[in-house]
Amino acid sequence: MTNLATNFAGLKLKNPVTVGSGTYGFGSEYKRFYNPNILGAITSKGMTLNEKEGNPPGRSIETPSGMLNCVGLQNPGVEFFAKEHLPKLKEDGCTVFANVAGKDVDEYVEIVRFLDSTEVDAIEVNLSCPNVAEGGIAFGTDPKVVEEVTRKTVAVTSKPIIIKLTPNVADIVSIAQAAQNGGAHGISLINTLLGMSIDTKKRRPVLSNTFGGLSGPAIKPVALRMVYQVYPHIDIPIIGMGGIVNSQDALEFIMAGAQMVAVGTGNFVNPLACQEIIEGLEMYLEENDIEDINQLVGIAHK
Amino acid sequence: MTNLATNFAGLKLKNPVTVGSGTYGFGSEYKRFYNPNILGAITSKGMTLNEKEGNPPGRSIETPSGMLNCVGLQNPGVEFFAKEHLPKLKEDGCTVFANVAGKDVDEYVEIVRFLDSTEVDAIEVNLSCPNVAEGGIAFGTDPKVVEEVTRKTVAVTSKPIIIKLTPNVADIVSIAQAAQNGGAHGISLINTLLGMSIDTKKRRPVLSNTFGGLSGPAIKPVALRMVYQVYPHIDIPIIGMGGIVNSQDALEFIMAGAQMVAVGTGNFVNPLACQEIIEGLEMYLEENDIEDINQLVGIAHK
Amino acid sequence: MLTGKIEKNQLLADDIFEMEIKYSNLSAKPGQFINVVCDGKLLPRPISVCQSKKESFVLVYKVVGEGTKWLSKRIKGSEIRFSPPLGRGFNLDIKNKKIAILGGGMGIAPILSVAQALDKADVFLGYNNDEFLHDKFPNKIYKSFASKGETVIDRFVNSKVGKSYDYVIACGPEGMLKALQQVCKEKNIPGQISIEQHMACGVGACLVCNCQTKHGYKLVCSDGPVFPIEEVVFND
Amino acid sequence: MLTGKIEKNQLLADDIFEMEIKYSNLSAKPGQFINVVCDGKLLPRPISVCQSKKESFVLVYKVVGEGTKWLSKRIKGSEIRFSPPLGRGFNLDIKNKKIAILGGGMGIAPILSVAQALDKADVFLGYNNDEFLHDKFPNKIYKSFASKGETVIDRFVNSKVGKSYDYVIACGPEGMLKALQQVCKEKNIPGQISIEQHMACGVGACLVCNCQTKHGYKLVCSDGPVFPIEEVVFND
Ligand SMILES: Cc1cc2nc3c(=O)[nH]c(=O)nc-3n(C[C@H](O)[C@H](O)[C@H](O)COP(=O)(O)OP(=O)(O)OC[C@H]3O[C@@H](n4cnc5c(N)ncnc54)[C@H](O)[C@@H]3O)c2cc1C
Ligand SMILES: Cc1cc2nc3c(=O)[nH]c(=O)nc-3n(C[C@H](O)[C@H](O)[C@H](O)COP(=O)(O)OP(=O)(O)OC[C@H]3O[C@@H](n4cnc5c(N)ncnc54)[C@H](O)[C@@H]3O)c2cc1C
Ligand SMILES: Cc1cc2nc3c(=O)[nH]c(=O)nc-3n(C[C@H](O)[C@H](O)[C@H](O)COP(=O)(O)O)c2cc1C
Ligand SMILES: Cc1cc2nc3c(=O)[nH]c(=O)nc-3n(C[C@H](O)[C@H](O)[C@H](O)COP(=O)(O)O)c2cc1C
Ligand code: FES
Ligand code: FES
Repeated sequence: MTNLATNFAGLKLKNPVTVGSGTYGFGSEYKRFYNPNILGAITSKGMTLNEKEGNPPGRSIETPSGMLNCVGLQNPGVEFFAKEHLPKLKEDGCTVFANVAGKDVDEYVEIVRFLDSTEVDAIEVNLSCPNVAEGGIAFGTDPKVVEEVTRKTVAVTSKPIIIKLTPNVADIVSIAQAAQNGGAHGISLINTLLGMSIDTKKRRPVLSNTFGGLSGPAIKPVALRMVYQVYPHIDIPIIGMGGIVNSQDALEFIMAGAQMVAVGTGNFVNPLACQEIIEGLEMYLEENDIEDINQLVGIAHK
Repeated sequence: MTNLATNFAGLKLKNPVTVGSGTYGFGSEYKRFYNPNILGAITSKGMTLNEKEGNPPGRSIETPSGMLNCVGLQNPGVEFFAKEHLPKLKEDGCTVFANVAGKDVDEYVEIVRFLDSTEVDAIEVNLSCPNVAEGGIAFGTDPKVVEEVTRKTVAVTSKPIIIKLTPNVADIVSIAQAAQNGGAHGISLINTLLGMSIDTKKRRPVLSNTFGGLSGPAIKPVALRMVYQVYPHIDIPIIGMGGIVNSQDALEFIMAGAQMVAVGTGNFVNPLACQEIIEGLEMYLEENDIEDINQLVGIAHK
Repeated sequence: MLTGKIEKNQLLADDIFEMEIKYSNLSAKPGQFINVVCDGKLLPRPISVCQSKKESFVLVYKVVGEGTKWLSKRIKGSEIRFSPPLGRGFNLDIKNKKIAILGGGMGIAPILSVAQALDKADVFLGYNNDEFLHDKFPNKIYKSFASKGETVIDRFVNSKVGKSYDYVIACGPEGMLKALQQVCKEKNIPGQISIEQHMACGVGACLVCNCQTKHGYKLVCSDGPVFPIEEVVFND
Repeated sequence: MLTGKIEKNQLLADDIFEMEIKYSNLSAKPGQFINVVCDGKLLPRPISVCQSKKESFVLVYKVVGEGTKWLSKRIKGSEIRFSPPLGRGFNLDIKNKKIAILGGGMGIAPILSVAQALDKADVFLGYNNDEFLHDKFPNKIYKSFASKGETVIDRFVNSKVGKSYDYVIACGPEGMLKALQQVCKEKNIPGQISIEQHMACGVGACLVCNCQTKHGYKLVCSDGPVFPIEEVVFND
């Protein structure tokens, strides 16, 4: 018998596979393909304190082996989530990571404080969304701010805090260390790279917000590099993501040092991606006579 | 009659198309496909003061819509270039941009001083190569250092200095401005993104240098975004590059604000890429009744 | 993803192909679409189910980019992968109405099955040049050709009969739907239109396919692609 | 890039295909390769020209990844794009030598044309399991099968005749070439081997395809792919 079960920041999960925030809604949309409770955890779409409308149409475009999006944090607000979505997810037996974003430190603290009284299993704090002028980019690029947000959010909850970082920085290691210093229980790497596309017929940017987040296989080499760079420098576990579409991709991230992996754009490429990745990891363990997937974490460093 | 001719940093060029340093050797390799003098300019491979061996085998791997390389600045040294390659290029009627890299500020200055006495038309100073521990990444991520290197190299030559920046930074605008403040005559955007790949069979990094530079269509959205971001904030012209494989791609960069475009990985995808891009731009102008390509530079901002 | 075998993939008109895929009981409702996997492209392509039969279904698509070009090169017998039917189709529970069904260009594909279900309705087909699918409609048909200077909206408005319709169903390019919306607003005619937007997940999870409506943003993939004609807010 | 039409694309053995491409006067020298464009993949794939005829040429390739898989699905009549012949082939100006030509696995493809030019040479073919191309060699042939526990090097070394060769030409997996190099070093036999490395430009411009030699790094695409056997330094 092989073991896919993993321990992430004190949580016992049936496997190390979750989804990228914002790519899986609140879970119900993928029910027609498989039961989301097969996942190690479900990560919710990014939520703010109050409902947010997001950006006007023109929110996405395909790029070579990737896509750009500027959804702009459209969400129903964290209270609505707690009332409408969370109970259903828990009923289905899902482990739930709530992804949150704030326009300032206070909003982060307030959302996390609110979620502390709910049934979510962990809180993923998005310091990286590049779409919203008030929040996003600024938070995740300054180690001091990262440490501050981490410290203040950790202080108001007994739930694990996972800090999700932006890759749009020169030195990801120092940012990850700042999160650890602030008391984070885990790190998510990476959010989208900031990109854009131009419509040469209209001679205008394609996206309504001009810029958008680049995701998908195109960014996998960058994401993997960041996980590999950060792994030896922190003691808290990493959720690796960026371009994972199959179990080989997931293995690369695990070998680079990811304790868990998240599938984002991969769900759009293949709605069964998560299920097939879980099966693929199981098969890999069996074929290679490895008892426990945790033996592979960071093995590429050895 | 349409006009592809352009003025770049005081140089009159027959068209705005050059090649990405390191992807075109010293020009002779592509002679079997077309005469390199059709290009607006040829950009040489990156050169150091003395010959450099580069990294051991395992220098590249394909990635989704991109490739990683860790050539590690293998080159015969700038003197050899001036003696062996440059005369041939000039004989063929090529405009030549010499791309250079140093391990410290002094080496940059020394190379540029040396090249000042040669027939090169401009010098592209690479502050971005991520492969070599001593040089590369550090230079291009700190505005102060960028300004210093620029100022010191500009001081020792009467030739235009083009500063080539790394995209592996949080704020590309401030770096570009630093180059302009230092007296640069142009900016090249972008060099490769730092990435990696893992061989899941060997459970080891694929590249001999662990990390490598990601290039090709995968990075186009990031490159385009940086050109678009920088354009309104500087007065010196930009060479845009990153994933250009056809004339549509080139047009996107021009519309974002690039005065010239460079084709790097595109040459590997299609050895005739540069030629086809020049023809494609010409056709675009004709079909759209545009007299001068320079009318399109930055038009997406309007 | 589901897998079917291509039974037919033939040129209907300029760059427009008809593909029949063998697959039992897809059971797509008129107006629903499927997400078709195109090799070499990351995201699947949304294509309306033009005809849903017991043992097969039909797509009609135009080659506009690399994904649809790839589709057009598939030969009989090769496999093709696609999602189950997605989106909300047309609401056909329209009683006692004099209905006009309008299709412009590729918008003719999604309305064929609607027209077959509502065979009393009149159908207005707007072609660019070459006609296609017209022989499949059991309805009374009015054709127009942009190449001859007449749009389907011109035809609809100019037709004497036009005056007596009290319900429209339409699919076509944005300009056509916008013009139709204007006409319907003036004449106070209700109806349903099917619209397009770039998609990723196709199931309402990623929120990239929003459109502006009178009641805020809605998702084309899961709230639509069919919306009440009066609800959609088009760009100027 | 050049364009040719596929005349034949058939399975030879397990996952190994032979593709004949109609194209006049490619004129590849034995040991040269072409860069083949594979749709959906960024970089072209280097494949040795197995046979270069007047009106066509032949590639023999193994499906190992997505590029070669795509190749294997091309049907007769479809077009294929490729570079002119690249690299330095074998130097066949070897007089008065008793030559052994060794091919292991896919390494059998590049040596066929060498063996045809040097038909006095003996040929050692190392298969995994199924044999292929063996019937095209005009030479005396010694076969070995890894599935039966004998490598081509075993066969070469164990063959009584082996002792009398004074020149080798070889292509095959790194392990085989390394073993052969050891044997040749001991017996002081010179020769040429063809090696592989991941490539990008294929013409010596990008410097990604280096290999370690006694005289420093060389480029497999333009200095090779054929090198003197004593020159290449293999990894431990
Ligand atoms: C609900 C719905 C139903 C459709 N039904 C049909 C149909 O029956 N027949 C038909 O010919 N076309 C239909 N389309 C349009 C079809 O999806 C696009 O033509 C197709 O995606 C183009 O893909 P491509 O790779 O050839 O083009 P590219 O332009 O290369 O595609 C690039 C990206 O843009 C997206 N895209 C491009 N055009 C459109 C578009 N108009 N709508 C949505 N996404 C687009 C693609 O899906 C892809 O992600 C429908 C679109 C939607 C949203
Ligand atoms: C000079 C030369 C001659 C060759 N001749 C033949 C031949 O006659 N028949 C044959 O079957 N194979 C030959 N190969 C190997 C062939 O190039 C690879 O099998 C092929 O590129 C694999 O592509 P893929 O997309 O199927 O695999 P993938 O593994 O998906 O390819 C990924 C990337 O790695 C590169 N790559 C993978 N394996 C190799 C390899 N062994 N050598 C170089 N690049 C590789 C690919 O080109 C591509 O860029 C030769 C290689 C070289 C360098
Ligand atoms: C449509 C879309 C919406 C996203 N929304 C969020 C979000 O709300 N919060 C967040 O932290 N990340 C968000 N992301 C980023 C993903 O969770 C993930 O970090 C990123 O896409 C890289 O992974 P991938 O390549 O597997 O998609 C979004 C990504 C996409 C494509
Ligand atoms: C194989 C290879 C070698 C390169 N060598 C250099 C170099 O020596 N100096 C430099 O400034 N950039 C170098 N680059 C970066 C390219 O010039 C270019 O900035 C980058 O690849 C992005 O463009 P592309 O996507 O068109 O390749 C190299 C790129 C590649 C792929
Ligand atoms: S395409 Fe994802 S929500 Fe519509
Ligand atoms: S592949 Fe570019 S130098 Fe060999």
